[in-house]
Amino acid sequence: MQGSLIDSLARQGITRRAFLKYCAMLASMMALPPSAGRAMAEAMATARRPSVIWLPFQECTGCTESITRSHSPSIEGMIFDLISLDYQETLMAAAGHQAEEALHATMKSNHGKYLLIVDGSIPLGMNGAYSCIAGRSNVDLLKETASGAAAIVAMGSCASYGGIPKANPNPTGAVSVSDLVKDKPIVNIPGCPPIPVVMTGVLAHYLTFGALPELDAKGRPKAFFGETIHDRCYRRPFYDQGKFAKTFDDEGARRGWCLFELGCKGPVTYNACATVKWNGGTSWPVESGHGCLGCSEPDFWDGGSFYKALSMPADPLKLGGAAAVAGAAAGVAVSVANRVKKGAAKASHEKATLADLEK
Amino acid sequence: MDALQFLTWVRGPGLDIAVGIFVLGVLWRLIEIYTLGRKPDLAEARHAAGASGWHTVFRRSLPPPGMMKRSPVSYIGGYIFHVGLAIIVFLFAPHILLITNLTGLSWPGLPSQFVDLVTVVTMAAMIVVLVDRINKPAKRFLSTFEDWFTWAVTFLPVLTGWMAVQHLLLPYTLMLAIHILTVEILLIVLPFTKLFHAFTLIGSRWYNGRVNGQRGVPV
Amino acid sequence: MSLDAIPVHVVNAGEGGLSGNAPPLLRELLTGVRRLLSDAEPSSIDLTALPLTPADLDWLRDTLGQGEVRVTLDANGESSLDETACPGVWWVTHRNEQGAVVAQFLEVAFVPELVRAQVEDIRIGSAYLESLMSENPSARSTAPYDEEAASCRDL
Amino acid sequence: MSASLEKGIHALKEVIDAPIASYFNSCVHCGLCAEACLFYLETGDPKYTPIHKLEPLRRVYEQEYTLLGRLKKWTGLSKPVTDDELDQWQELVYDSCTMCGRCSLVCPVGNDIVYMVRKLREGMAVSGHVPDGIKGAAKRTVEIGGPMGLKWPAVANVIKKAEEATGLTIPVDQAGADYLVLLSSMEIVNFPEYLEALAKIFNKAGITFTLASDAFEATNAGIQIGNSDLARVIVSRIVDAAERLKVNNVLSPECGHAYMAVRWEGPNLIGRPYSFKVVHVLELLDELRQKGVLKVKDKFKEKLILHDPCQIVRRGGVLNAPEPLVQMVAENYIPVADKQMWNWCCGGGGGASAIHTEEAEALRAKAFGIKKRQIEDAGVKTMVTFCANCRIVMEEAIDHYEMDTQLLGLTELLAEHLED
Repeated sequence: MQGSLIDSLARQGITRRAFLKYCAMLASMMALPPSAGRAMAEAMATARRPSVIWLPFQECTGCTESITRSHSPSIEGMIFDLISLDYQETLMAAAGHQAEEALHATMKSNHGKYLLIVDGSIPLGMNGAYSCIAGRSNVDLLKETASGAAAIVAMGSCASYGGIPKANPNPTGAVSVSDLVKDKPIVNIPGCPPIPVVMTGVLAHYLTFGALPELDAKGRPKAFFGETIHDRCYRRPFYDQGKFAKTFDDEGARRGWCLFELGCKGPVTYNACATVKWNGGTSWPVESGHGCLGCSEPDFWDGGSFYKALSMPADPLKLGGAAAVAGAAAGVAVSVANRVKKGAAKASHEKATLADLEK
Repeated sequence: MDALQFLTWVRGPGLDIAVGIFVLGVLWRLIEIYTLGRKPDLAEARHAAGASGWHTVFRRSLPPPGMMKRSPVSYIGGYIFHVGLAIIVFLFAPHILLITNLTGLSWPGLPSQFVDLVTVVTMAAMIVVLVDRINKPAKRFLSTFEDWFTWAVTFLPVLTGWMAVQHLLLPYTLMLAIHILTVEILLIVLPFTKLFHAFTLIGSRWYNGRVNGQRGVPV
Repeated sequence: MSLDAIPVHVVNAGEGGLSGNAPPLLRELLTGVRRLLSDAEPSSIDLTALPLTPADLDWLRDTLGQGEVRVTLDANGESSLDETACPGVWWVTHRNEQGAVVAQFLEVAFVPELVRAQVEDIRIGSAYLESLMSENPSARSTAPYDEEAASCRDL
Repeated sequence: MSASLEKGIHALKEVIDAPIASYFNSCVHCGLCAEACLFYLETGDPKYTPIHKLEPLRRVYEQEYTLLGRLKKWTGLSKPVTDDELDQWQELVYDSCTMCGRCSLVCPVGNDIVYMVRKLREGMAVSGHVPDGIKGAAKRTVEIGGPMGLKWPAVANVIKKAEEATGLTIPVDQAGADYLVLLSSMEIVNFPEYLEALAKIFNKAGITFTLASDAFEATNAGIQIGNSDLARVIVSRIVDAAERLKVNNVLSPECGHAYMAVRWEGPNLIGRPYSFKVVHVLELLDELRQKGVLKVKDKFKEKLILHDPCQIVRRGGVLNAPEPLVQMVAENYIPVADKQMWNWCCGGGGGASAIHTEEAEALRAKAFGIKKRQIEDAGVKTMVTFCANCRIVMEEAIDHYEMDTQLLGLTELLAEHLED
């Protein structure tokens, strides 16, 4: 399905003006200057649509659903059409050998130019036997496809950091894309699932400027993952005033106070949920009364209970009892030894005489 | 090991170990010290008002006449950072939260901006007292490695705590983890260094007051 | 119980006072307007990207005042493009389907870019006009951008 | 059987107790005890910081009575106390410490430093590290009867002269008297007027008293050296005499450490409470004053200040008796800033005055600086006190600085102005 985006958009009933408005909003959200908005509009409208390969590995299709917005098609969904999604098992009509051929055809024809989107973690256990497509392990498939990719987008926490499959005890030996592929530019879009607009923002940026956006230390686009949820949270004033909800339905919770005490991981999680929100700006976890789980951070699943406050120690008095007994025992042992020594010294006391004063 | 795992370890097993060693150390040392015993004083006591162990335990917190003039830095600096530490630990909202989680006791805290100010003043006082320890001949002469070490072990938690709250230098996750780590070091070190004066001070002042009170001198 | 049932009175930290970042914008607008007059070059300021508190925005809105033209654009949520008291300076506010403000700009131009009809849209509009004039009713499409019709075409 | 390091350590192991353990664990090295010690203040030498004087005792405590200390000793981290270290410390524990106790009142964590100096001296004594002066005094007291080697005939002669001067009889070995009067050698030799004053006052007050031919000496060099065995021998003489003569009270004379020895350390030395009371002459005079028995016919005119001897006032607890007595007999008594339990030491107590090495005397002269300033600030020509040793030490220092300050004993002053 070739041809420029603007033709297909028009057929979807999206006017050029609507598209321009969307680009302006996207540029503003990515903290790009307004002029970039217009540049994005031109670039995306006329750009030859890059070929994209979507490789699903150990994933739950949550990311696909979140990105393709299957429940409410909108501009973002259309933008997603902007790319010629040549291989996406869930969405493509073809299956079996036909699908494989489409994949290899795309890889051959667009070698070095296509964008590879990886969804899900890659199991290394039993040398990759945990997850295979057409008899070939994910590891091989990834390596082969990555070699010809211009850039790789790790979609969701699984692809970015290993996510839930990698959680303790990690039976399948799951790893993230960046653990395997070292020689290609990789952008991680963590989140379980990730925020749709982040995906389209990265694609728009890639199309307009032909490069991946600026990334942070963990390979995430700074425009969306530069700040912690806590710093952007609308309940932050309550945190500063020490107003905390104690239980999920107490007076504090009803008043919309801070959920710090209920285990919110906002302070340690970098993501854009607090500003961009979910489901088309309807709400986001904290606004709906539940603490942030920190799903865009590595190994969030093993970061301690979701309902234990960050500054709260897990169970510091666990060793307390044993320590008290051991301490008392050590103390008593030394005191007995001291008494014996002092008693012996007193017993062997020789009455001092004047002679004892002379050397 | 990234910041969140480090924080989880420090909050979890790290703190368990630290609190364990702290409890073990305190009990061991208290028993080791106070079971050495004391011979009763057979001399006939002189009864004078205000001359008893417990009076001294509280009175000795005030500067004796004329001493404030001789070394104001020790006294004023000392009061400020001790009171400051108390305010930070017991009247700062997240700390009260911590204590409530452990003991169930809860009380209102001070506004966090005020505690921030107190923290800065406390750190300033500690630095002044450190400089005094370097400059004053008697103090410097007495100082061993333990004095500089215990100063650092007490100063770091305050600094890192303040930096965590102010989001300075390092991301909050890492700084909070470092803060908790420095607190753990303080807990582990306390019973085995001069910081144990926090506990033995009561005993020492009581003995001093008792011995002199027997002779009718309200020290 | 819907979300807005929660009696939340959000005390935004910056609500109290002005952050002082608004006044310098007037100077930037002035240079923009001069450039518009001298070399007919439009420009715009992205307000959401600037650290402006709600109080700043209100101050700005009161200062710039109300012009004669108010444009409402219904495309993917409502947008309003109002002329301020200073002709050529337009206050553009975009909202999404839920009505939440997603972007705000101060555009210095003869006419805001979005108000101008776009060439592609006009071309599609002309096709629609032709269909109106054709005889048989079935060929007449009901609207230039018929949502349902579009979605049934192949993706 | 000579002194040795082992005996010294052994003695320390006997005396280390819970207070000492608590003190060493509380010390935060804040240096405030130095700010209260006249030897540090006048010399500015940090080695005179009181807590530093206890370093050997601290190491013995740590190595013998704490688990970590034992480990440190076995691993060589903590060096055991050596003989020449004790030798080095002799100057700190004796020459530059009069056991005046001011540091104990000032320590913010409540360490009773003078209590620990007293214990450390137990170890110093039997390890042979005691200044010769005090050693000689102890030898003479144990063998002959008093630090100056006085025997009873010398005392009898002073009694005879006192009887001639006052025309009153001074009973000796009189059973059943109210008070057994003790004298310090200093008074017998330098201030015999003290006995006459006592005779007059007792006569006026109608109190029966006696001396004991076998227990006339109040001082206790054993306490000054810091050897409890010798101190027990010395103080037992007084206890036996008092119990033999069945007196109700023993009167401790105008001498500092004598009061500490008899009143406060005595019972603990002999291991049982006394069957009689011990009263300091000032306490008795104050009692008589309150009863109105003690009246003066005229008053001492010139300006004077009062020196409160440390062992009697700060450490002995005779806090409030002296001042009213002085106010009764002196026209314009000027109270000094640091008085009663906050007074400054004369620099010679705790046996220090018996050390006649050059350095010790120079040190004492320097330490007197603080007392000199008190006198000069008050602008007085006369100072009254009630400890013979203080008077001797300060008179020497006054000559050293060529000051024209006159020193008076409070009891004699009262006697001179007593109503006939």
